Amino acid sequence: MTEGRGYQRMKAQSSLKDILAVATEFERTARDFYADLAPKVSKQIRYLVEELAEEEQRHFDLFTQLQSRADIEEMLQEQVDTPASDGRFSDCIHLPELGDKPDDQAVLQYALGREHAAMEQYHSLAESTAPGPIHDLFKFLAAEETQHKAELEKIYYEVVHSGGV
Amino acid sequence: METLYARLKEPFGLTDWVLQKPDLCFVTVAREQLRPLLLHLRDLEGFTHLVLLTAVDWIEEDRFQLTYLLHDRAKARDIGVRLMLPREDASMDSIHELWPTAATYQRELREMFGIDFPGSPRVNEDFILEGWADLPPYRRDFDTLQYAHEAYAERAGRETRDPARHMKEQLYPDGGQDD
Amino acid sequence: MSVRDLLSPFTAWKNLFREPVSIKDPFNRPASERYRGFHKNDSEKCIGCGTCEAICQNGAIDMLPADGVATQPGDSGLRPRIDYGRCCWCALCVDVCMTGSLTMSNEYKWVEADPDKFRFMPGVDKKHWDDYEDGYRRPDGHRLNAPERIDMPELAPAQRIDSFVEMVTGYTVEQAQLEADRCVTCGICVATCPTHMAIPDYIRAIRDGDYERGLKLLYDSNPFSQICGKVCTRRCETTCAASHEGDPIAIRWLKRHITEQVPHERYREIIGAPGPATGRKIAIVGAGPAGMTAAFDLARAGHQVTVYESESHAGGMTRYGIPEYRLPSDTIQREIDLIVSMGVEMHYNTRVGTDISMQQLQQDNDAVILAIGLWMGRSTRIPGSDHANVFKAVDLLRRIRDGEAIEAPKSLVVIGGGNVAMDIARSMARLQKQQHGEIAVTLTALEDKAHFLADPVEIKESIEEQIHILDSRGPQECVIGDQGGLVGLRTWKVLSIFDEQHRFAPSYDENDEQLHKGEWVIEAIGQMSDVSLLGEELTEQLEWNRGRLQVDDDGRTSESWLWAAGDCVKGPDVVTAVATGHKVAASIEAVFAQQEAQT
Amino acid sequence: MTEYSNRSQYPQARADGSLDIDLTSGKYLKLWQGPNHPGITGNMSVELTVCGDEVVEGKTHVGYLHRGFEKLMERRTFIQCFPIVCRICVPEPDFNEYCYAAAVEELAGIEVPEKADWIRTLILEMGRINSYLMYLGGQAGAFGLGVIGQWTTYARDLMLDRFEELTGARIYHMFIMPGGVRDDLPEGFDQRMEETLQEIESTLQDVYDTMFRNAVFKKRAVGLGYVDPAWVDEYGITGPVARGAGVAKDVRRDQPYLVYDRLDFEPVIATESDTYARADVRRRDLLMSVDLIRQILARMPRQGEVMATLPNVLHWKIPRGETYVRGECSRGEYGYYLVTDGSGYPRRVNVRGPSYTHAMTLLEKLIVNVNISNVAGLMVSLHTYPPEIER
Repeated sequence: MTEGRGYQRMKAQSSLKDILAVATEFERTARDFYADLAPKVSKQIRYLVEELAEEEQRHFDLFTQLQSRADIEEMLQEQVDTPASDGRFSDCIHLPELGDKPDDQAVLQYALGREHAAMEQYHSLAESTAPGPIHDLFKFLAAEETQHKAELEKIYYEVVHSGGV
Repeated sequence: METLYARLKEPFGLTDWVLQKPDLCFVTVAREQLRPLLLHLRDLEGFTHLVLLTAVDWIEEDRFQLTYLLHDRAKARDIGVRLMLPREDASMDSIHELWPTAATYQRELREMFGIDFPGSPRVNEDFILEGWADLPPYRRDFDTLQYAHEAYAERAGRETRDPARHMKEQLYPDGGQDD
Repeated sequence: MSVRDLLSPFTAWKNLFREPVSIKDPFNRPASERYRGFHKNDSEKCIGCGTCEAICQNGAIDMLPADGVATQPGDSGLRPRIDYGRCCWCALCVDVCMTGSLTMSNEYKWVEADPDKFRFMPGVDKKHWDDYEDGYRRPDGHRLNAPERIDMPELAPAQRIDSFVEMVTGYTVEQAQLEADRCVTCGICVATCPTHMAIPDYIRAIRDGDYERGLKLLYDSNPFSQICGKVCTRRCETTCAASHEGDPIAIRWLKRHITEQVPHERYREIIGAPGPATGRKIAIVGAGPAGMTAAFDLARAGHQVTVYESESHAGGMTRYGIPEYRLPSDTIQREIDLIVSMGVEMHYNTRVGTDISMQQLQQDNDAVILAIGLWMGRSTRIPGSDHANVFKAVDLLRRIRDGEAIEAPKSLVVIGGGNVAMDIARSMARLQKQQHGEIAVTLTALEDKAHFLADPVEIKESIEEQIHILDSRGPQECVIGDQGGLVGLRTWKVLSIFDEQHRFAPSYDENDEQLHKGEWVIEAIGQMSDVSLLGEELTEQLEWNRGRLQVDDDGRTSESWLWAAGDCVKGPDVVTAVATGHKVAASIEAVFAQQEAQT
Repeated sequence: MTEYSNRSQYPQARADGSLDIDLTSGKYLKLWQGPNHPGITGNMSVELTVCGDEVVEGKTHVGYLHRGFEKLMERRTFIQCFPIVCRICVPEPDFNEYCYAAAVEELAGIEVPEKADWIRTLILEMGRINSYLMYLGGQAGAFGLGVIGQWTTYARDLMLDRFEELTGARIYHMFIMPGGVRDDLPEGFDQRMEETLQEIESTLQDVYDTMFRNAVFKKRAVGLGYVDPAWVDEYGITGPVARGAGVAKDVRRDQPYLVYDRLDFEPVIATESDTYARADVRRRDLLMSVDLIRQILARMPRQGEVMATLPNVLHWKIPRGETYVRGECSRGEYGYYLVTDGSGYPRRVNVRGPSYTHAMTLLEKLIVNVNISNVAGLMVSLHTYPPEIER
């Protein structure tokens, strides 16, 4: 993951707002990546890339809003209890190179890999911080990515695995 | 039973022998042989008890079947004697002199099937029905359901739906295909 | 006359000192445990099949919509209403009830001034006896209809395993009659059948021995009746009333029976000749069930229909995706010949997009139907899956059906738990048996056995044919040996595949790793359409819906001249393809009629 | 016959043997007995021609309860006929259920489980007891002994309780169906049945003391309605009427059906052949049924099915054929003549009830020269149920 250095950077941050700012930036980058990709893929599967872009946009918006909230600590307390499934979906951790004309499966694998990496990173960041608001924020971010990944896995199963005659 | 049939087959011209069970058989006899056969069975073979006399309407074959069921108590066996009559103006010889009770059966057959038994006591008197003007009701062409519709009023508020048709109306009203 | 006769009667006086025998409180005397009193109906369990109404010799039962009960597949939404002015409490309705929802309480007293109150819907109109424990219910083992279906005669595993001869041999007339007798004629299945076949009616035709009427009913809604009689996914049977307390009626086999009883040369006369020519022209891309159904309908309406098929034979996936032992080629050919005989022009070995363009079809015709199926197999894309000995099931099945001599490996692994996986596993097992005398096929699926996508019958038959089925295995790698040959498939144990919301969320146990030996790995997972024939321009013009061509309720795409049907729109499933074929034909007819009206 | 030797000189016989009855002569009167329910004989009427208080001629009229069952059955599937047949005979409906089921089973080739045969026999004997209890009350009542009817009704009610717990209904049981019976005996049935049987025996002793050893009853019943044994075949007489005339006719013994060949009993007979003798035959037959029920419960198998597997009853067709099935009911020979034609419906059903001969030709014969006050007693002594005449 090219963003790897970004996570290191994030670990060094100390304020909730700063961390959120870095996370928000990641989401923006991802959104732009998908937005750029969309017109390049066949129209048949463009929905997928567009949905991914929308999802990243949603995260971007969510994090942006959080940054501006005064009650962010209380807010986090409520959210971090969400249990995060950390199961691994093996098909998707092998990241393909996304060529110029990726198909739906390749896009999904790429996105799943990205979400998985993000999820794991937030998890380990959470584990390496002491209990407190920062720890909670990482757990919150991990939960968000996990949920997103779960949605993608469902799509992946439908597209790739189901449908035997 | 088989020996009885073997003995009587020729003299009485019996046909369509069916051994329904070890103690019950059916035979068909021609009209002119009926009385001699019944007398023979009653007086010489021990079939002294007239169990019943009734009719079956084989409307598709355009004939009535009369069934005279006789019982031989000593040998604990029964014989059903069938007699086929043309349906049109059906009429048969009475046997009330052989068994007085036959008069009641014949009176009922006259009323319910329209089969006449000239000479049978009170054969034309109303038996079960009173003032009946319709077809004899036990004939197959008398439609009881239609009669009930005409004679009795339906209770108001009754209606029903066919499941398949109802599902079509609800789920695919335009007869549309797939899901 | 003795003195005793004068005195003896006076013994009656002893009763003066006897406790009265009458019941002191007759209004609260409970009836016996199995008393047949007012009905109860478990409305949740009831499916509104109306068998109670059918058996009621008093005509006391009406089937009517009930508040709070929705019509849905498998439930007519109707509930029995009983007129106690007619009911004789014989309980035949309880005895015959297909779900066991209808019972009786032991309540026998109920006083009302309004006689209409004695007509109500048990279980829907609440009554105080609804929660009574006692009352008549069908005793154990007391059945008025046979719960078990008549077994379909088929070749034993040992007889069939080394050949592609059709394994199912078909019902005899006696067997079919017995099975047809099990049908209660409720018709709940009709709504579930994608093409809404007149199921109870054609089963009645079997009972009546009127096979020609049966055949007419079949072809009124399904020109693939012979094929569906053998390989239909029979969703109808999942909603069969008989399935609630026994086996569903073998609807598919009964359909097959009808098609087998009518001499083939009689078919066309029974089905009827096409109508007069209209001069309209329609091109259909793909000669599978959807395309040929549309062709059948449109040709019979008098239109000039041309079908373009890239393969050498028609039938689509029914021919190239289903093994011969399930669906013999001559069955398919008869079906196709019948459709072609309605005046359909066939162009085989013609690939649209290469041999003729979509634009050309648009120009030459009044309408074009795309019925291109799902011919491309998906790959897991795990490491090693690009090895030369990793195959896609659909490709292999097609090669086998095409008569290509395939050299079967001594051992192989199949990935997938659907019907295609079973088909390829069983086909390869037959080839192995023929060529090596031994079978070594391992089938791995992500799903556990309870969630296999394949038909349970297919799974049972696969096991009979020595297919080694492993459930809950997640493929990790196609392992390549030192010599560059394929060694097998490495999998992890799947701990769970769905989360509590039944969403796909697999979790693995990485410690439970297995290597399944195989010289080949065959991937039989999802399939997709090859839409490249549309060309970039048309692809861009068309609207899409989650990877599939977007069509409206009538199967029409966003381009007014183009319709799409079959697996590429909705599926994969033969009978659904037939249904969508009918739908687009009807839509095209409607458009033509509209155009006529305007001119 | 001394009682009636003093009979009126009217009407005089004509040369051809017919009676010369001139209603305008003032010597004769037409009198209708019925069609109100004249006790236990049901809804029938007897058109009496009387001279003084003596009947010179009687004609039976039926049809007040005609529902056309035989015809109705032709419109009903074989299973749908099952619930309606019981209605042909209210006090003893089970013979209809049994005869119909047995006829259908015979023509359809259905083997009934053995245990079902035992339960069927049990039910038929229970029904016989009920029918006799009703009869005894009616017979006594016809001669003014009203209290007997109260006692027998009580005893019958106890048996109805047993019917209710076994069959789920008190009067129309709808329990014997083609294929077997609906259900097994309930828990503890034997014990409760034994208590009921003892109560019935006790009641019967009271009935014996107050009815059969009663000068009034004897005075009126002895010699009334004498049936010559020679008439038995001529008039199709069966059951207690025949047995009262010394003819040991009992289908249970003559042509054993169900499990009667595995029970120990001898037909009950009397030789006096009058109303008293017939009443006594029935009383003793009732006690025999009590004994038979004890035998059945002691000997019947307790394991096994009670119902055969039926074809799907909604589409049940029976090949063309005909048969007759009979049983010995409390009044005599009960039988079903069933004709099938290969369809899902009976072609013809003919119900042969004993009353058909007893209440028509026989009653019309016996009623002549009887005192009007004894007409009801005579009718009851033939134990007739009109619904099985008109069906």
